[in-house]
Amino acid sequence: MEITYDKNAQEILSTIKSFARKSSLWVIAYGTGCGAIEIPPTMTSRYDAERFGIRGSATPRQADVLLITGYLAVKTLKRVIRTYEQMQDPKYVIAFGSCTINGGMYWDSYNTIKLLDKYIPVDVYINGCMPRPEAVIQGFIKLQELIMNKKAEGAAKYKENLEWYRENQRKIIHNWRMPEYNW
Amino acid sequence: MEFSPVHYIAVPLFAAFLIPLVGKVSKELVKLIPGLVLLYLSYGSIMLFPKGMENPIIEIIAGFKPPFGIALYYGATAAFLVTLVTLLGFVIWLYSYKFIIREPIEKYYMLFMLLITGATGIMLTGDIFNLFVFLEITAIASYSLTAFLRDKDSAEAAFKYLLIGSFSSAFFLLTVMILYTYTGTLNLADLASKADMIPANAKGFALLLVIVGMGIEAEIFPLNGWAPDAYSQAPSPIGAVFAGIVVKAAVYAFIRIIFLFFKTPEVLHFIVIIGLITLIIAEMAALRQHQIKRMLAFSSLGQMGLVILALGIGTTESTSAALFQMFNHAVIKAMLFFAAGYLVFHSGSKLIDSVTGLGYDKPITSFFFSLGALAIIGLPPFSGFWSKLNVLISIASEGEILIIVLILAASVVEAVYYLRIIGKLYTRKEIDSNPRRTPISGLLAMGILAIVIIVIGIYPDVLTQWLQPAAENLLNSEEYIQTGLF
Amino acid sequence: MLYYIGAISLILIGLYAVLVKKNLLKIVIGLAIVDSGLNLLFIAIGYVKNATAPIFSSESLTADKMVDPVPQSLVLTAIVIGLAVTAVALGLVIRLYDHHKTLDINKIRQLKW
Amino acid sequence: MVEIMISIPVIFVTIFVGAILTYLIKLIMPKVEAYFALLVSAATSYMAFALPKTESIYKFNLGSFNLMWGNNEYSHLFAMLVAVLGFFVVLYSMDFMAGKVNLGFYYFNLLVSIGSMLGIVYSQDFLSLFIFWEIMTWSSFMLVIYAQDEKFSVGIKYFVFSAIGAYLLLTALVILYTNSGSFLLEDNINNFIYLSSQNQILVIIFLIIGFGVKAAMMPFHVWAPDAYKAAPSSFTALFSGALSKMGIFGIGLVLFKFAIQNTDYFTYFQFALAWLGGITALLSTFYAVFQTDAKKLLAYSSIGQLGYIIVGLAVGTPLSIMSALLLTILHGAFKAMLFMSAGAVYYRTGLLDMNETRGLIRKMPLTFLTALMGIITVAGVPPLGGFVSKWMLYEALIQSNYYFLVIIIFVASTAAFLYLYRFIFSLFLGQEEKEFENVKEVPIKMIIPMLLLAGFTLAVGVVPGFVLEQISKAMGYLGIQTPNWENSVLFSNWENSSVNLMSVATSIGILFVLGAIFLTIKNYRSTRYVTTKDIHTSGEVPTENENLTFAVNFYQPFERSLGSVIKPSIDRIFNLIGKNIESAADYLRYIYTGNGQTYAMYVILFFVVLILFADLMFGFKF
Amino acid sequence: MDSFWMKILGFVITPLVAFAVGVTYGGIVRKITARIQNRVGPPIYQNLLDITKLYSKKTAVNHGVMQHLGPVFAITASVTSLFFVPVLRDSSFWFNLSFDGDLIFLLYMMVFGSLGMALGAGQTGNPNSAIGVSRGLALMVGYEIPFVLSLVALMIQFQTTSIHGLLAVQDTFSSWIIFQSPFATIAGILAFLGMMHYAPFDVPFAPAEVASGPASEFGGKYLALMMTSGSIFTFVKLVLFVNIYFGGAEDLLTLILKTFILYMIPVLTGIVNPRYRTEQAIQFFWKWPTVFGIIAILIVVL
Repeated sequence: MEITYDKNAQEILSTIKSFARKSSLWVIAYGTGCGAIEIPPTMTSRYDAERFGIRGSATPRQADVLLITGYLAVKTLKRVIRTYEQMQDPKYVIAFGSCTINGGMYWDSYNTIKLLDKYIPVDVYINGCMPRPEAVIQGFIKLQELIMNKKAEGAAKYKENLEWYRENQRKIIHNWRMPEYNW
Repeated sequence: MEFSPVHYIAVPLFAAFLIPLVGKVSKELVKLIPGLVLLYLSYGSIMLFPKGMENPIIEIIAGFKPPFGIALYYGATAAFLVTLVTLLGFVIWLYSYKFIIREPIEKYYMLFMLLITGATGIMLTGDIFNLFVFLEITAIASYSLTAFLRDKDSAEAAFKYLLIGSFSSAFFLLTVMILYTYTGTLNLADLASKADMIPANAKGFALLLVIVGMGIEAEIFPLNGWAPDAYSQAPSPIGAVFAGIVVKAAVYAFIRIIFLFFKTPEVLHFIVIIGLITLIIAEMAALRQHQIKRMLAFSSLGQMGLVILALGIGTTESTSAALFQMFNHAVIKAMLFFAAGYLVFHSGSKLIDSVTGLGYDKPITSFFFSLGALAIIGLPPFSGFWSKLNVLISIASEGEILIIVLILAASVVEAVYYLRIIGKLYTRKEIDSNPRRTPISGLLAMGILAIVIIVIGIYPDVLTQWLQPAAENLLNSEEYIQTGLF
Repeated sequence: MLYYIGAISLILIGLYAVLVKKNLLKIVIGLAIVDSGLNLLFIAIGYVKNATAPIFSSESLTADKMVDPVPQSLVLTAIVIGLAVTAVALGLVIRLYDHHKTLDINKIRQLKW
Repeated sequence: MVEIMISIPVIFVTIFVGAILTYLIKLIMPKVEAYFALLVSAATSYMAFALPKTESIYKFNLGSFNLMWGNNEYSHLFAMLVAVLGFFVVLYSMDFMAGKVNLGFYYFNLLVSIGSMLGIVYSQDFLSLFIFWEIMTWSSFMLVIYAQDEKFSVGIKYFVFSAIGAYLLLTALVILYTNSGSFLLEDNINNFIYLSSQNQILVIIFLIIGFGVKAAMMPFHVWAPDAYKAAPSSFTALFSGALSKMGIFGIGLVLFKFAIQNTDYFTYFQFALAWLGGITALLSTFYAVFQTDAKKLLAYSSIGQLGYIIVGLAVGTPLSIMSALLLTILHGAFKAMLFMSAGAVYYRTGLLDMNETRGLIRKMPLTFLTALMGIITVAGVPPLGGFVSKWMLYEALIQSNYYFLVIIIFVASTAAFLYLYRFIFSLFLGQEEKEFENVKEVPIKMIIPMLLLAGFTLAVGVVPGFVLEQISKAMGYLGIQTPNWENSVLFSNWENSSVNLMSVATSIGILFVLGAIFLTIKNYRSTRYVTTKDIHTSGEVPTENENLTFAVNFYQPFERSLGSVIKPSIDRIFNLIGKNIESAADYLRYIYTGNGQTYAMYVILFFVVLILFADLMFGFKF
Repeated sequence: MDSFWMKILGFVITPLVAFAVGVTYGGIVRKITARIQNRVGPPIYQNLLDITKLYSKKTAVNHGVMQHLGPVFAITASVTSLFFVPVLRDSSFWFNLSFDGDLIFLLYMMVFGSLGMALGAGQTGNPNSAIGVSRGLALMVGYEIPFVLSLVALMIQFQTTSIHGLLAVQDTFSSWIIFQSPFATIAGILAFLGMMHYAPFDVPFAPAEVASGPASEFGGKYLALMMTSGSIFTFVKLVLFVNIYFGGAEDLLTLILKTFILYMIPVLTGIVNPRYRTEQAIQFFWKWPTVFGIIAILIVVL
């Protein structure tokens, strides 16, 4: 049964939703690389990310944002995928540092990934090696903007192109043993 | 032929002498004769029982009137006990019929008959020296039967029994001497009437002699060292005989003599205490026994302690309760010995541990054992409960709460060791199924006893109505003297 | 009086044998001695000085000239019983010796506790 | 016609003869015996219900004692409990016990124990009460040893404690008998004041301990956990639900018919008993928290609940007694439910160890529902029945002078949440394991009694009036003024303190339904069931055999914070006593040295001692 | 008829107000925390945003029916408790169902939700949830002792078991219970610290240790419902304590003032404290708070 709303009402509703989503970003920080060290200053008094509604969360079930803080080893990627898939829609990914863009200083390492977007859909990249808290907050604000403009559709992208992502993931993770993705 | 109390003594005695002769002819006949004798006696008992309950029957032997002649005194107590002995004897014979398969059968039955003679004689006789003679007959038959199995242990047990039994007879003979010296008579009634003639210190000495002499047979502590050995090493039916017949006769004689001559509060008090000590020590000793029959023996000692205790209270209620307890103990302990006999037989070992799992292999025998165990602990609705209840009530009316508590503490101990066996019986264990079955005669014997236990347990009035006159008869020395002397 | 002393000492000797001696045979002998002592004691009780046996052998004998007949008859019975007991005891001793190859009572203690 | 036939002897004949017939039928036609047992118990239960409450008196003589059986309001209350639970347990047993060995033996003892419980409550004299008491003891003992899962020493422990209790009872009865010359309750009650004061106290103490042993009162509770565990679950339901209530029955009788007559000491009895009950409740709750065996946990819980009941009886205000009696009935229901659900789990998985079982909720939803309602009732959370009794108990306690007892009871009841959650969590929640993949819901014959009892607890929680009516009648028999009660409103004695259960239930019901509808509409279509392996494990994918359940040492922090308070020291004391008695017995055995000469020496020594002390003992000199 | 509809209105409005107050308090707490930590902090309505967001999230998975019903239990319990607490004194509108505001009933009613939550948490199969539940229940035994001691002291002192009774007492003596029975109040307030689960007593939810404990598998609407229920519950507890110890309130403003001040006690304690270990937390309650409670009772009794 599909409930049809008035278009305006729908509009307003979705704006409210977007606003709520944007102003309440619960982050599950995946402290993979050196970038994780930048999270505490971002959260604490000096930069105080909480004023934007950004808050840490303990489990992926409650989180909105997956923060990949730095290089990703292949071994870790599997956990990242798992964590991402356990998060509830709508969900966003912020990739952190150059390592997630092109491998950074690990570009020729045998066991790190070069481009995170091949494996999970990234909504916002924050570049820098490593990015300072200001940059992190900038990235979050960017994400908020995207959410408000309904452009942060990473999850939808993932859903659509799941096979492609899976293929990429499988290519690099050899002992693939993952449960199905729960929508 | 009119049945008279003499038959109780004469018939089995005659049978005892007949058996070896018949043995030359037919073994089967040997087996049958005691049964017929006991059947006859049981029949006679039942016929005579109501009469004896009403008025004591005095049977004079060889024409001399008491106090000169030898008389049989068939009073209410004797009637009660003799009937018990004959009926139980019959059941024991039934059990022995298939159980005693080892030669020499004729000797077994001869001695068994002698035992019956002795036991009934003890209960019936009105003459103190005859009492001694019957005691000795019983004793000698018992020694021999204890050694019947001819193995190492039974000989040892028999020797101990003999050793202590000789003391008993010596002490009792001394008593007889003292009593005779001062009164010049041997008839119990006459003796009792002339008891005043005995000087106090001699009387006291006689009392001590009686306590030791009869105490050995009545299995009071610490004179009962022989009993566990004898009970456990004799063939199982003989264990039942000891528990059901011999000791009953001894206790009867003991208490009869005490009540006739020495019924003072101090003595009764002493008897109560010695009974209590016997009870407690026997139950405690039974707790850690490893052999099933030895444990039963200790339990038997304990039960007799309870009986002696109750007799020592010396009221009508307590005496009737004691008689009730005697009855129950005779029946239940006989059943336990019967069942234990086959349990030992089936498991091939005397140890308690070896009965493990027999409850599933030999269900009926085990059931009877369990029934007996529950009954002797005093659980309703079995007969043991009523006698224990009566004993307790009689003690409580004397206000001795502490004794009640101690008796019941001993009962808890008793419960523990009996349940241990029941538990072993019904513990699952892979055992080689024994093709040998408990024969029908054995089951029949146990079944009869089980029915008695349950019937009396559910409707004790069957028995209790007879206890009152029996107890009064035992207590009332005046009446004994008067009727005994005409 | 002498009789009494004799009888009682016999009893005590027998008791000593029974209680102290370790040899089964000696114990049995002790029992027999106790028995004899008891019998003697009983006879002594019934004894009347200068009396004869309680048999009406001649007219002149009266009851007070005879010893008391009852103890004698009783003792007769007691002797028989004692004999029987001794016989059984000896039989048992033989069997015990067969089984244990010893007559030491301290070593024949299979049944205990 | 039927009305005429229903009398107490007929009931007894039905059930006891029925028990024997069941045994025989098993021998002749196996598999029919369960139906026959059901028939017998149904007939008995029906008759117990239909039995007239006052006029059915049956007098007779046995063993020269006057005996009487009769029904009254107080008996009727307990008879109902026994009848209902008995029937349910037989029904439950039909499937639970199917295929076990010795079924004839099982049903025989089950029916005998039901019959003897009815006998206890219908007895109007102490002798038949005691006889039925002992029959109940041995029949339950047989069932305790029936399963043979545990060592036999469990059975012995049970029996020994029962025997101690029973013998104390017997002592008291005998003292009473010598006082009044009769075993009839009525005579004894009337003549009690003629007993000397010392004997009165003795009798009351003995009776209370005697009955208290069956009610698992501290410090005589040590048999209960093991015995409850060893018995088959079907019987344990009856054991804990009804059999232990016989102790409560007796204690109620003793307190309000006998002890109350001893005006000097009655308050002391109350005080001692109430504290005993309170400590029982507290300690057994703590023990229950640290059990790993589901049935043992329930057993300790049972002990604790019986502690509450004892407190309620002992405090002795109308409200507290009413709460105690209500709890008696309710405990029968909910403990039966819990034991039955534990039994159901055991039936399907063969496990009772709470470290092993887990995640059965989806396999056995109805069992879970029963267990859930059971624990809510035990915990005393509204809207189920447990709350009613707890509320009354607390009101009564606060209004009485037992200030610190209230605290103890409160703490015990809070701590009860711990073990209750542990119970339901370990059995039904947590990871779903592969080994339980093929587990199914238990058969309908086991479900029906559980659900009916669960419905009963709900009914008591919403409209307790139908039970309270019966209870207030029973209290009338005990001679206690009935507190105010209405069909679904509870009143305390203090002004304007009341709880309207109906509105509570309505509120909870409406909100719950609303909430459920809201969540379901919002979520139902979008939500998908996932296995319990699909959980947040820091990104790790658990393998199939990976143990993700937190069950071992569930309350370790709590244990740590309690320190050494909860070591089961009473057990050890009793073990020590038992051991010492045994070794004393062992030493005593050495009196019988086996040397004939020693025995001869004893004879002579005894004689010498007699001579030496003759003066002392018999009063004469040589 | 009028009063009936008023009652219905009361039923609807009370939870809404409670929710609003609870949520706002939550926001204020975050703000205060931030200010104390020298941060700017989120806006006051941040919690509302959070809850809205959570409601707008998808809830893709559940682990079974108990997880589904757990939040329902929670919301039922908190709203029912609210109905049975007299929010404002002498006001029929805010009176709701609180026939007597029976304390014992409330004590048990408040457990209902925790039990449901615990069951839901249990079914998820997450070990962290189970650990959290275990800790929470153990902690509950901890703080229940001083709390009950305090309540019993009051009940005995004033011969009533209902909140109305206590309110009436405070009316007649025209002084709050905190002045009449200070020890009981201290014990109660100390227990309140544990009850609110702020640091140092936030052991059940410790995010860094057990991943927010019981709630660790709850996301989306489940979590939203739980947070709603939590906000209402906070309000219930505050009102309850204000009623018991601080004389209740006659109008909403007083109520909000009093509850806010009361709320600041655990909050401020929490901000400046680290977390206890579970057994330390339990033992804390069994030391001084219990002593105070016992003193309170002794004073009453003697």
